[in-house]
Amino acid sequence: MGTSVQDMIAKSNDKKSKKIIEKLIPFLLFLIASVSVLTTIGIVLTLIIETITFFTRVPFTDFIFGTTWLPFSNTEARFGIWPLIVGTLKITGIAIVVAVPIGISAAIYLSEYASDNVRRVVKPVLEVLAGVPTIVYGFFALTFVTPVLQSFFPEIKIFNAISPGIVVGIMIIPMIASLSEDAMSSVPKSIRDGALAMGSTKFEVAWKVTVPAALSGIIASVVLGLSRAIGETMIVSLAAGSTPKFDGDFTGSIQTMTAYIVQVSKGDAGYGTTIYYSIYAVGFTLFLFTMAMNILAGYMSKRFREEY
Amino acid sequence: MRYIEQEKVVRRMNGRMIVNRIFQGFFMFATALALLALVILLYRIVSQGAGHLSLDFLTNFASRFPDQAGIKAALVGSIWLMAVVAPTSMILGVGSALYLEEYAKKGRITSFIQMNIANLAGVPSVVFGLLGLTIFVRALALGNSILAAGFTMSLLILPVIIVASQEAIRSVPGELRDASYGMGATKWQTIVRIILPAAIAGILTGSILALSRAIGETAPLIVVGIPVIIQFLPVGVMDTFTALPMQIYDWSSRPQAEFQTVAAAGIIVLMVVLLFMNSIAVFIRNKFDKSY
Amino acid sequence: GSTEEETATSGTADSTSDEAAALEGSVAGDGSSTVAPILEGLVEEYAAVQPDVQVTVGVSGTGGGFEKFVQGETAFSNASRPIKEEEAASLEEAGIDYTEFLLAYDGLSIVVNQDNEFVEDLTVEDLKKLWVEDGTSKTWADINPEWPDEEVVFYAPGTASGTYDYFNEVILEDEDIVESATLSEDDNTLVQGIQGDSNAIGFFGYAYYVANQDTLKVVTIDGVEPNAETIESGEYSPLSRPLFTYASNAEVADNDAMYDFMKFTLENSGEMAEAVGYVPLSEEDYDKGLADLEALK
Amino acid sequence: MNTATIKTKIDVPKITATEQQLEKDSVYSTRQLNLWYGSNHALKNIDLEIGENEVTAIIGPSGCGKSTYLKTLNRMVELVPSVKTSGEVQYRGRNIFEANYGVEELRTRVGMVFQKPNPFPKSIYDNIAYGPRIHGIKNRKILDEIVEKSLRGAAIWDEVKDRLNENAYGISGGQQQRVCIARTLAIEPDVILMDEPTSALDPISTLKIEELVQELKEQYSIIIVTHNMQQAARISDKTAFFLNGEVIEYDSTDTIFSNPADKRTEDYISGRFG
Amino acid sequence: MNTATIKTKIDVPKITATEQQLEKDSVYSTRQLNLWYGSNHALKNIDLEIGENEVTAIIGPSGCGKSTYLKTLNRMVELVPSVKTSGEVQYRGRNIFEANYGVEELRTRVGMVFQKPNPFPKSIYDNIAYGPRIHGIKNRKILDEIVEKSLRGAAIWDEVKDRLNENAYGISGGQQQRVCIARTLAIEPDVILMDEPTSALDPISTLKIEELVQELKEQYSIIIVTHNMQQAARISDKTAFFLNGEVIEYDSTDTIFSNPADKRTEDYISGRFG
Ligand SMILES: Nc1ncnc2c1ncn2[C@@H]1O[C@H](COP(=O)(O)OP(=O)(O)OP(=O)(O)O)[C@@H](O)[C@H]1O
Ligand SMILES: Nc1ncnc2c1ncn2[C@@H]1O[C@H](COP(=O)(O)OP(=O)(O)OP(=O)(O)O)[C@@H](O)[C@H]1O
Ligand SMILES: [Mg+2]
Ligand SMILES: [Mg+2]
Ligand SMILES: O=P([O-])([O-])[O-]
Repeated sequence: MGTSVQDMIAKSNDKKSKKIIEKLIPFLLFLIASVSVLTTIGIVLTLIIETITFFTRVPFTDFIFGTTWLPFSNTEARFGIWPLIVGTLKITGIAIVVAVPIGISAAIYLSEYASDNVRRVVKPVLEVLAGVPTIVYGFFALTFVTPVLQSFFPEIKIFNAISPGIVVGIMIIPMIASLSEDAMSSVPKSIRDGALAMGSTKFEVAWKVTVPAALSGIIASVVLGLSRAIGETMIVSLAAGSTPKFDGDFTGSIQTMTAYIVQVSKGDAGYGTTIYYSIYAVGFTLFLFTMAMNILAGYMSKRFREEY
Repeated sequence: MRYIEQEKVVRRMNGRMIVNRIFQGFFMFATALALLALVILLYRIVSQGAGHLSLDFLTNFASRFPDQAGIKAALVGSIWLMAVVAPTSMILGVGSALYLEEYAKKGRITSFIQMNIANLAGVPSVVFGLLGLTIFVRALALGNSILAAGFTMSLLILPVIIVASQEAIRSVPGELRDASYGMGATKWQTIVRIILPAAIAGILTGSILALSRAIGETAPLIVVGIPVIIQFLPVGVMDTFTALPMQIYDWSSRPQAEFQTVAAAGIIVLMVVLLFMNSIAVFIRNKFDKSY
Repeated sequence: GSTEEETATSGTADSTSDEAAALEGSVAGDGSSTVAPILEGLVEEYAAVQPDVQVTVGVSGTGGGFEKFVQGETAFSNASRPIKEEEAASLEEAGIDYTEFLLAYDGLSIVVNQDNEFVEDLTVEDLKKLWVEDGTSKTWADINPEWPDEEVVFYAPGTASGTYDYFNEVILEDEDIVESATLSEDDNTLVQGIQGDSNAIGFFGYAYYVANQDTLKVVTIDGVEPNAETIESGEYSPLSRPLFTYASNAEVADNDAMYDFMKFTLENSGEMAEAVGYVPLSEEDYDKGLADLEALK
Repeated sequence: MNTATIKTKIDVPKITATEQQLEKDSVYSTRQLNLWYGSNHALKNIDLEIGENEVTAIIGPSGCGKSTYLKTLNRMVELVPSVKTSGEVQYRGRNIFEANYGVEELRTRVGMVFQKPNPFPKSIYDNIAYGPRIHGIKNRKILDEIVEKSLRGAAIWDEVKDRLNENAYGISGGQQQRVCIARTLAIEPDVILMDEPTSALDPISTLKIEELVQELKEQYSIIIVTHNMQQAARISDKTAFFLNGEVIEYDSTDTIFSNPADKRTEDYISGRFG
Repeated sequence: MNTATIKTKIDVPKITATEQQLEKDSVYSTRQLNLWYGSNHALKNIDLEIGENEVTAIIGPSGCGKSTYLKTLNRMVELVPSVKTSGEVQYRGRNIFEANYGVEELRTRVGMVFQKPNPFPKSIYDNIAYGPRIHGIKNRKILDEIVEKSLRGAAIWDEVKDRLNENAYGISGGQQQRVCIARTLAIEPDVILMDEPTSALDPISTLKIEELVQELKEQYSIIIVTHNMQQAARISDKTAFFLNGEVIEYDSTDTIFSNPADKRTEDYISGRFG
């Protein structure tokens, strides 16, 4: 072979086109990456602009202090957001009561007790649970959980807060379990070994070492679970009813922020009416709630990462 | 003096072991409970809907007669939807991930984008529906077409795909990058020839899981205004359509008990589609399992 | 299957649907959920006749449907009440000429839970007492002291619906509906709600009652039970009413598919109305509609 | 230095009379110990007697089984699911593989210090108090005493006494390692196992730990794994040389380093491999 | 052995005439090179001349800047965003920090072999063909020739010639490392940088690589970082001793190992620290 590879390289290198590509690509990719930012801006602007229109028709103070949500009234429509918030909180509260103990227990079991084989089976199954579409959960709540509950507690109505609350809880179990498990299994093995080498039982290791070390990660998972529960739509649309109520009753029909948006979207109001704008105001409130949760969760898990 | 008395230690040991056992049992029970929920859910739906499953169910349009109701329009509609969502979300997702992992300087802008993505992932899907309604359906006048719904869904799952792709790209060992640069390769050559091939399994796995979320999402479709009474198949992306979860929602909210059965059958179809997509993901994950 | 009679019912048979060359095109409609069962059936049957015509029918309620009609998003709009003046004005403003077609009669049915053993009949006054918001919580005993002192649970169609408007007009008389009522555009939600709650009362189109008569109990109003005769004759008063669809003239003229589908609708809606539980019009009324349609072509 | 005070303060752990003493002065006796990780035969027919109040060093090239052997002595090795063993390890005359031998109990008698300092992500105080607490000691005053005694015992009291409530990750690696040693001392063990306790530390911290080991051996039996031959020579009384899972030579440290019997020991010590 | 054939088959890379040759026989000359990772001053006033067709070894304790220096020579160190440099590194008479100096070009002239074998997760063939391909060589026949020549040059042709299409991760670590060397040879570099190329390998593979280095130096200039002093003594012509980012001593390998000028060099070589 006569010519050297370096000579061939020197000849064949089309440096100009290479340079242009190298310059162009980062710019293109930057544009693509900005789509996610634009999406956020789009969401915020959409919500804000339509919400402002809403507030030109309904006083801001009525909205945030009002305890009556009566958008369809003939005489005097009232838009006090609290009944929808209360409905949302009822669902979220029940969901958390169901999901936190089970989710965290499952996380402890998986990270501290389960053998690799068990983990290898259980984790994908939990993933399946996490992948079940919420419409399916909604159907399950309406056609199974509610009738079962009614057979024990006849005072429970067909549309109520308990059944969808429980099912939303079931829905977020995998999320809490897997995020908590991540937090716990990222506690270095050496720390766990240190505790075991002092004669600790597995429970002592879990309870006195792993859980405290992973605590902020665990809290972050719960907060994210909260955020998911607040934003959950189909389960409540199907099974919780559509009666915005400002009270403490869990057995009867309620309405959440998400379910109201769906109700109106299904056709209760035409474009341009106050009711139409009200879904943006509700959507914006919902957005603020979940955003606060997400930021809190991000903060918690960051704290946790710094610890060791 | 000695503080730790061995006899006491031995005596307490039994109690500690029992506490350990009890809690182990409790944790196991809780885990089993979560799994049990899944089993009940699946059993319920299969036992309710299996009877309605037949070839006709797949090839019929929806009908006001429960026994003739089929899922054809919704199934085909969902496939159309995926045909829009998959390329859109993957180009955007992988592109963003490449930018963030390979090009962006670690600084305020990057961490802002990163934080933004994390927050976007937590925005409820119904809010994405409002975005789609305002921007795609109304402002861009796409109506309730496949394209409008597809773009909405793409944005919805974008954060998931970005994060999965970032993780896949990040898990490509730095040594491979170094080796490529060390041979005089440019950045883009390194990305195309080394990084993407090595990360592709992770990217695909993450993307398929994200797509299977998109296929089951209902709320954005409702808000965007997808109809259900549809007796035809779409032929282009600007056509109206209906999708599996919409059809299931419609059936499950009908009062006649027979339609509950139809809804359950629809759910089985949806779950089979999801199972199929997940098995592809698992297959890819196993097939491309890298040995570096 | 109701396609056989249509040649008989249609007076002007210059192009009957089943013999015509296969049409292509799309037609979009929206509107009343009361009318929806008729349209749903018609769309299903029509797809067998003209498989290449894409008909979509949304169910946004009468008012919601008109909103879209005004926006030009739909070619026809179903309604369970006559168009309101404001709506007509908006349409004029938007430059949309339209024609009203009568499709069938409905008897707005008041229903209670099947386990309810005491409510058999209510007067219009009773209805008013029950449904108008007066700041108190309502119990059955408020209506009749012999009835249990239990709180009544209300289910009603959403305010964008023609059913609500009609109920508002004849019963509420523009006063507020009870605050505790579950309002839903989705009549199925109402049916489910009433089925699941022994103290429930609600109302919706006669068809929804017929479809669920095994699991619901209908209440007579001033002694009259809603059925085909009482509704058509007007004896079931004041709750019987006509159902319409409003078609865009321009669409009928320019869009063959629209014309054909409308024709199919008028030819078959009587039979379909009966099948889904409404009361058909007389033949003359349908012929008049078809004549109106021809005039637009 | 405060080493003098330490010696007087820490009591020599007494072996309870019920414990049978098969071999005088021998804490551990290992007999025909074999260990497999799955199919990987990591320890082969190990026979070793570990003396009381001595420092026994284990040396050998990477992967020869040093850590594995050490972790067998407190049965930590069983945390790897695929592990199988045969043979006997007697601790104070009783075979630790016996069916009803409680590992937790064994591990409270046999402390362990790891290669990388691994304090719990808690305050220094809570790190030391961890052991006593799980053994049921709740009295704050007693705990305070134990913490001080243990930290003194690990020669780190003066450096941390004013920051007992700070997180243990806030101090240097060498200090962390001594906190880990103190944590072990707090449950007053009989034997202390150390797996390359200085390999992650700087020379000065290393020196401190080495001095500490010298002091501790007056009260504890210490087994230390090290890859640093100078260290083995400096601090141990006996040295075992491992190679490919076998004990090639086990003798007094002086003999091993000045006059090894086996050619391979000599090769390793003179740096010809490893 | 097939070493004879290799020598005749590989062409000596010609230095193009346009390149100015400031210092005879010196490939690299480093002048007052300083490098910071953020505020960490990792290289301090380095002055070194690297000779042509020689093996230059760089030794020193962990963290002293050996790898950093090596990665400066092909500007790989710039992949760390926080890096700042001052001073000059002349390669073949031209300062590589010059504004319009193309790094890609530099790196095609200066090959690099890393501590851990890092083949691409592709076939052996594609690994070797990677360099030529990214530089535009597509002709399959030429590629075949290059692959064979490079694998022969790295003394691994006979071991892999029947499995060129298998994944490079299917062969042993030592073989992988030689494939990586072959991959570098495929673009016929002028200089080869090696960063502890044998530290992840078993003794026999190490030996093979050491032999290979001896052969390669006939045609390439080699700079090798190693923590194994025996290795440096065995294979290098010159040795630089780094400590805390400074060059303490740079001399012929014989001198460094038999008669070092600096006390610290002597201490390090005799194993007193590091
Ligand atoms: N958890 C494990 N699973 C499987 N094999 C293991 C495990 N730990 C160690 N081994 C294997 O057992 C053998 C002995 O390992 P060990 O860690 O005891 O060596 P070592 O002498 O401590 O080495 P080093 O000096 O590197 O710490 C090695 O071949 C190692 O690969
Ligand atoms: N990517 C980096 N970012 C920041 N600091 C670094 C980076 N790489 C190395 N350093 C620092 O630069 C100094 C020199 O590191 P370098 O890797 O060159 O040492 P070395 O001599 O190669 O050590 P070793 O023998 O462990 O490989 C060290 O203090 C190290 O912590
Ligand atoms: Mg070890
Ligand atoms: Mg290095
Ligand atoms: O849906 P409506 O018929 O009540 O308008």
